[in-house]
Amino acid sequence: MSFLKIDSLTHRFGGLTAVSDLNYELEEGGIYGLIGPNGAGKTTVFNLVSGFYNPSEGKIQYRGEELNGLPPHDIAARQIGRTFQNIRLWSEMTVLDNIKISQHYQLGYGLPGVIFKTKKYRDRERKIEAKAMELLEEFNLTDLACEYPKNLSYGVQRRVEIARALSLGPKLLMLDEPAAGLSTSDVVELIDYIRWVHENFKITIWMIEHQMQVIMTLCDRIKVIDFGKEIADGLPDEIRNNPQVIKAYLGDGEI
Amino acid sequence: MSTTATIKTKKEMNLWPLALFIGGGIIIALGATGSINKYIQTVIMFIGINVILSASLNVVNGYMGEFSCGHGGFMLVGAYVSSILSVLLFTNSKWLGHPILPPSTAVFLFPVIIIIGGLVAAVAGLLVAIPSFKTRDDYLAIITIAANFIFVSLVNNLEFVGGSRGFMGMKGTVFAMEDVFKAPYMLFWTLTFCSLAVFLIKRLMRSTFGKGISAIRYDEISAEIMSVNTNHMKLVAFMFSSGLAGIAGGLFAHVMGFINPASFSIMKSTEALVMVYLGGMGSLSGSVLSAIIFTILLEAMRPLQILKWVLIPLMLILLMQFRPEGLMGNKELTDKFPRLKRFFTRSSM
Amino acid sequence: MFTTVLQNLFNALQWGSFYSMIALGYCLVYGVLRLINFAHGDIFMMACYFAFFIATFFLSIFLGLPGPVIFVITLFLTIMVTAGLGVFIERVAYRPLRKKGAHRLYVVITALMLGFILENGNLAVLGASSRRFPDMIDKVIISFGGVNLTNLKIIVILSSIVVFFILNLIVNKTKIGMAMRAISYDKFAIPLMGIPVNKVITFTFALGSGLAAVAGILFGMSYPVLDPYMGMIIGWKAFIAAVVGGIGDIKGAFLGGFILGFIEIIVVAFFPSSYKDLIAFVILLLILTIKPTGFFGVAKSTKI
Amino acid sequence: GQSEGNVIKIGFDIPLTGDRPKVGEGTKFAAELIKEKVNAAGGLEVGGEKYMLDFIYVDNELKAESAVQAAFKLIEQDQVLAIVGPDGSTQAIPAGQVANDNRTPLISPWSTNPNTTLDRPYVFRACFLDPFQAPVAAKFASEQFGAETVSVMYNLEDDYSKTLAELFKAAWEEKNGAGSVLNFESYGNKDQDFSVQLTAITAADPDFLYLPCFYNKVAMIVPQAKDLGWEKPVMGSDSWGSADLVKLSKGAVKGYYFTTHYAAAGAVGATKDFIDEYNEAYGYVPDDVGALSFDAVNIVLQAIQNAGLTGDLQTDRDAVKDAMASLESYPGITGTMTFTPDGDPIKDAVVVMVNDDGEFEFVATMQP
Amino acid sequence: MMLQIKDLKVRYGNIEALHGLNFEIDRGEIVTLIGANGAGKTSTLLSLSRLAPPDAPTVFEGDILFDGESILKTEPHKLVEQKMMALVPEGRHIFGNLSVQENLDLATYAVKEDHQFVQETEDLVYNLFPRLKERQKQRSESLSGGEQQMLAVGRALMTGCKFIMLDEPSMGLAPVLMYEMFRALRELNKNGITILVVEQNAKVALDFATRGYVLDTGEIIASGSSDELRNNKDVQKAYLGG
Ligand SMILES: Nc1ncnc2c1ncn2[C@@H]1O[C@H](COP(=O)(O)OP(=O)(O)OP(=O)(O)O)[C@@H](O)[C@H]1O
Ligand SMILES: Nc1ncnc2c1ncn2[C@@H]1O[C@H](COP(=O)(O)OP(=O)(O)OP(=O)(O)O)[C@@H](O)[C@H]1O
Ligand SMILES: [Mg+2]
Ligand SMILES: [Mg+2]
Repeated sequence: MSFLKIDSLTHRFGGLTAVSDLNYELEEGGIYGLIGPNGAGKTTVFNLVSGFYNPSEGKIQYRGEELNGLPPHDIAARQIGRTFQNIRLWSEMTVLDNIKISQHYQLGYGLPGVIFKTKKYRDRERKIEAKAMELLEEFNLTDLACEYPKNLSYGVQRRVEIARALSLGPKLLMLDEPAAGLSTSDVVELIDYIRWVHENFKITIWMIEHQMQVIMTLCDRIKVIDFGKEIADGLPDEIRNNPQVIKAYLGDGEI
Repeated sequence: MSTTATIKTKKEMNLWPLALFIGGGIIIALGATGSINKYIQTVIMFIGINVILSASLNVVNGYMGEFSCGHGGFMLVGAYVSSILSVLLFTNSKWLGHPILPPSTAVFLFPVIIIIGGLVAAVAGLLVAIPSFKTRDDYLAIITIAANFIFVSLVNNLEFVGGSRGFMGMKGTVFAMEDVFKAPYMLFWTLTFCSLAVFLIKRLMRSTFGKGISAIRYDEISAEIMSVNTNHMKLVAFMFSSGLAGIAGGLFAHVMGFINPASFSIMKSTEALVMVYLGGMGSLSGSVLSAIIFTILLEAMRPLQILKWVLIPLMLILLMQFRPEGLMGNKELTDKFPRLKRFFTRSSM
Repeated sequence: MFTTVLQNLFNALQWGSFYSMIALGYCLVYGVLRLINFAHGDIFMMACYFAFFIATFFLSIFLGLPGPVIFVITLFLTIMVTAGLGVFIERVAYRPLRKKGAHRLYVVITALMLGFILENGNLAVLGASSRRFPDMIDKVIISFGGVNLTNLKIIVILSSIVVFFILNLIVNKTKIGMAMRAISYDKFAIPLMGIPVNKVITFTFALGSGLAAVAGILFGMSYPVLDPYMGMIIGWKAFIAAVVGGIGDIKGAFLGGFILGFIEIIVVAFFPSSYKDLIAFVILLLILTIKPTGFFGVAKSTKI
Repeated sequence: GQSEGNVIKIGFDIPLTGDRPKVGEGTKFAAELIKEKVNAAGGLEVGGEKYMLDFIYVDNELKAESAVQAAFKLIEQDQVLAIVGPDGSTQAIPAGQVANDNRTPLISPWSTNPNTTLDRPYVFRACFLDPFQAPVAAKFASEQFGAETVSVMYNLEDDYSKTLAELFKAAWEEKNGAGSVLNFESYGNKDQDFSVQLTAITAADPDFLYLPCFYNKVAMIVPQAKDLGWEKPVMGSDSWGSADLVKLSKGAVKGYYFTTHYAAAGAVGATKDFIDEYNEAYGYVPDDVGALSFDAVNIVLQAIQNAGLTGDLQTDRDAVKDAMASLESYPGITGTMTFTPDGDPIKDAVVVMVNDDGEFEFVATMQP
Repeated sequence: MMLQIKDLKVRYGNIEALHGLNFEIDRGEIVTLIGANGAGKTSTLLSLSRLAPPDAPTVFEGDILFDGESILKTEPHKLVEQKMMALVPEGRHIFGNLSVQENLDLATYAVKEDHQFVQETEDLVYNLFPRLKERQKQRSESLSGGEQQMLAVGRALMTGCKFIMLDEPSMGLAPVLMYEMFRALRELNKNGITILVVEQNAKVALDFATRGYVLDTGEIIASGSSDELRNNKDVQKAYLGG
């Protein structure tokens, strides 16, 4: 049984079909790339998996369990973390809080717990705190723990967003254009980070990216879609030299 | 640094409630010895009530960032429920006949009926909480306004609680308590509930659980996708907030000894709104501060008569021009005066 | 029975017209600044008073002039003065806050406060006794088959419709209208398109207040007893109407006004009138629960 | 610059702002008239000594909670001897509670709700109660118009209007049998359009319309009714009694009747003097609130004179209260009054008609 | 010289973001501004476009000359009205509640020319980005990231300005589109439009531009023709990732 299995997934916005009849299989532990021209439907696929949209047709199975119709927070609770194409941090809450909050599904206490400061409440809070600090340590963000994201530079915000997604303890991590808006040097850094995350946390990574440098160096397998349909699927080299992909997506590099 | 961060969170002692407890104790003592007269006492009680109002509304309008304009409605629910209970249980009245319990028991049961009022108000909160799942922003604001209008005109049509004529007899309960042992009960309870409310809100908003509420304010979508059950959090926020409003209502009713729907109209809600934004969205100490200032201002400027209602808004407008985030922004007093924090932390160790 | 229904139909149309005209004013300002201009109801009230003074003045000095002429003069002048008031308020109260990048709700609260100032300032200046609005147009009661109409009722209904079409034209067909809508979404990029933001906003407030003026005069003529608080509740309700229609959308505000008017009047007609608010607001609450963005409002489709 | 010894402080808990500032104004103006006069004469004579009057006006914004705070302020801060007001029952009921709890005499000029004075020895009023006024109206109407059916329209959010409407309904149905009240319509405090209610009423076509409403509402309702083709008579209550009524309604109320406390037009003696002085000073004929306040204040002063002053505030408050309770047929300008144990005056009601000059013309004095 | 920046210092609140920039641009040039995150590229463009705080930093020293005239006192919309300069801002800032077509129309707000000019530019834009043509009537907030970027560029063209500044135009664009767009910009440049482009992707930027400035923490640390910069060791190390 495969880790994530998508069967003939279709999604329409009114008249427009953003994703049509897409099939996808991810095996546990890999790094997968999803590329395609603008408006191909990549982000939509992510949104469908993370439950932000409900698919018009098709089935999404994650570790043998069907995700269709589950609210996003339930899907997240099944340990799927993601970042966003345009950063969506809680811009006026401290970095530390940003990291803590995404452990919400593990709280296990409710309002009464808070009001009466039950033992469980205190334990959980301590654990959450510890885990958050640990993550910050690993992403060397500790000095920024009490900063507001809105005051951080773009590159750092990207890093915080990834850390936030990780504090959810995901088995599957979806990255939507993590390198967008990063300067070349930062991109190099990012590549190392992602590789490190992959090894350190032993998780499956699935990313959308327009910077071939990132995709080609990291991904074990790449799928290319256009108009929501698959046009190619294969190893980086196959993709790099696939004429159809070059025509539809990669271009000739001429300026 | 990691330690400082942890310390930071440990430092979040409940400074405000502490201050209130101390202050409250003194005030009650003064009240009991009659060294502050009844007029000052009522002013203080109204301050207490307003603090509960603004602090609780701040949970929804400040921390969660919704725009609820119907707080008066929930106050009404609490007020009527606890009033009916107290008249029914402890006093002799035309409406509800002989007391069901020996009036002396009021001494212990009074807080209970207040809390029951709060609970019912919390349930009433569902009226806006449930629509809030799908309805947002100003559309939600309208729902809250509508709720306010609904509660008011509902009571206007309830003959057995006197409709627009109002409902009275709660003083009887207060007397019943004083018969047992002479003390400024209302002063005591308003201050107690007031500090309790502030204390609980502080706790809630410090917990990771409660921070889910703030997450909704800054980005609801990513909150949901980061595993925060936003609907549940909204439910909690709205019910918690309206519950506290209900408690404020119950206290108000017993301080006044007479309530009528008009006292809880949209105007009441407006006052609460003003206090919240004057204090600063998402600042607890802001809410407390502004409630105190606002109440005293209203009272102090009474002699100006009509001009008062021109000057106070004018002052508020000017204040917002100079502090476009309210008195405190979304900071707490302790963030502004670290020394204060150290003092409090020490004193609360 | 039938006549009663017909009579009530006209009652509803008239009452709805006022809601609509005020709601349109709300909607304009909201559509541009996402600002709930709670002062609008009181600007409407001020318009009534302006009209009152202007009309009484002209009636007293030009005894000869026929009513309709005076009506037109008053209309014109009142629109000017009220528009001025609206723009003034925007300048001194709202713009500074915008410049400081204050949260929109702080502007809303400022608007609320301004409302109080207008109401009580008026009371402080003009004193406690209410004013009687002068009759400029002699009332003609037209009755057919038991249904009684006044010429005023008809004027009111027609004006609201005309006003709506003009507004609709401005907002949807002209470039400044387009600019208005754009500002509401993203102020940052407006100057980059060569658009003077403040001019557009000023224009909006002038337009909105002018509308309030039209409503104000007609209201004064239909319900001639003026008091400083007359604008408050009708203002709130008009805003509610605008929202139910789908706030920010001209069509929505216009129909929303009539919807609310009809709801209220139907309720009073068929239930004990004391249930008016209760039932009316329950209905509104249901509408908004079922249609979270009102009748014409489009959900801001968040793209992530 | 008066030293404690020779000043009498009286507090006023009245609405100077809020929806009906006119009411508070009436009370204040009437009180001022008295104060001027007495102080001009060197003060009030009590037990051989002259006392200057010091009136303290506190605004209650027409809000219950505000009225309570005002009462506390007057009693605790300002240490007044007695309180006049509040005018409306909504404020008078809770404020009365405060006064009674703190053993300070309070007299409301205009609160017609029984609860204001019920079981409150320290609370009085200068006006008759609704249960008295309503049947009078019913009686008069059937005699004057020979009416058998009626429609009633009242302000739901105003307990005064509501109580009166219900009592009238009861009285009328007792007279003319169930179903003789064709419509029982209501409206809200802030309503401006009444066309639906009036449409229903005109459709039912009763013999007359009973409007126990505040005069500024009457001024809106009556013309709207006429627009809808209403031609039958209309009858009102004491809340019509304002100089503004005719002005605001553009004379639409001419020829209509209402029950009230006194008739301004053709008044004689003390009443006339008061009206003239008031008109002189403030430029309009006093509303009945003015007249009642005038009586209220005078009653307090009379009581003080009867009781005498010891200088100890509480003793004096108690004494004044007893003195008020024991007033025998006090000759007020709104009729002679004696107080029941509850603190309610026993007095006649007057029915007046709005004549063609827009004056309130005496028609009859009545008991139910 | 068309544009001269003299010793420009700007700050947000009291955080100084630019510490005295000096550079100039002549008519018909393609100039690029490269630098790491937070170097101050956006700040530079924002100060040039004269937007008011809090949207943009405040210039507290130095001067900006357009054709020798200081534009420090000129309001931003005037700059566009007088066809001086248009900016494609970072993060697109398209009007999501308007349709694609309306977005383009709005950009001609201050254009006084006849219909023909507008029509031509519009065709040009649609030829450049056929994707937009397909979405003409769509509410623009529902466009994909890349589509929005195209719209933003198209909008700037519609203003008819002869000098266009682009802040990271390639951000979020698919490679093929990115190349297309730069080719298109080339074309425009041939038709006499001056271009100042800020880029993260230094490689592409330098391939595209004739001249470049390298910005680092608010100061220009290197400048010269694209080739010079390309062969500059530090630049290679820091910005070309190799
Ligand atoms: N909420 C929506 N409503 C209507 N259409 C939408 C919506 N979201 C996306 N679309 C359309 O669906 C298509 C796919 O959008 P999507 O964001 O998935 O593209 P993408 O592959 O992420 O492109 P990019 O690489 O530029 O981000 C686009 O053409 C877009 O216009
Ligand atoms: N609104 C703001 N308030 C305060 N500081 C700001 C603001 N915007 C930018 N800064 C600071 O100014 C400096 C320059 O920012 P700027 O955005 O110009 O850099 P940049 O080169 O555009 O970076 P990027 O490539 O990530 O867009 C940064 O240190 C940033 O932190
Ligand atoms: Mg995308
Ligand atoms: Mg930038």
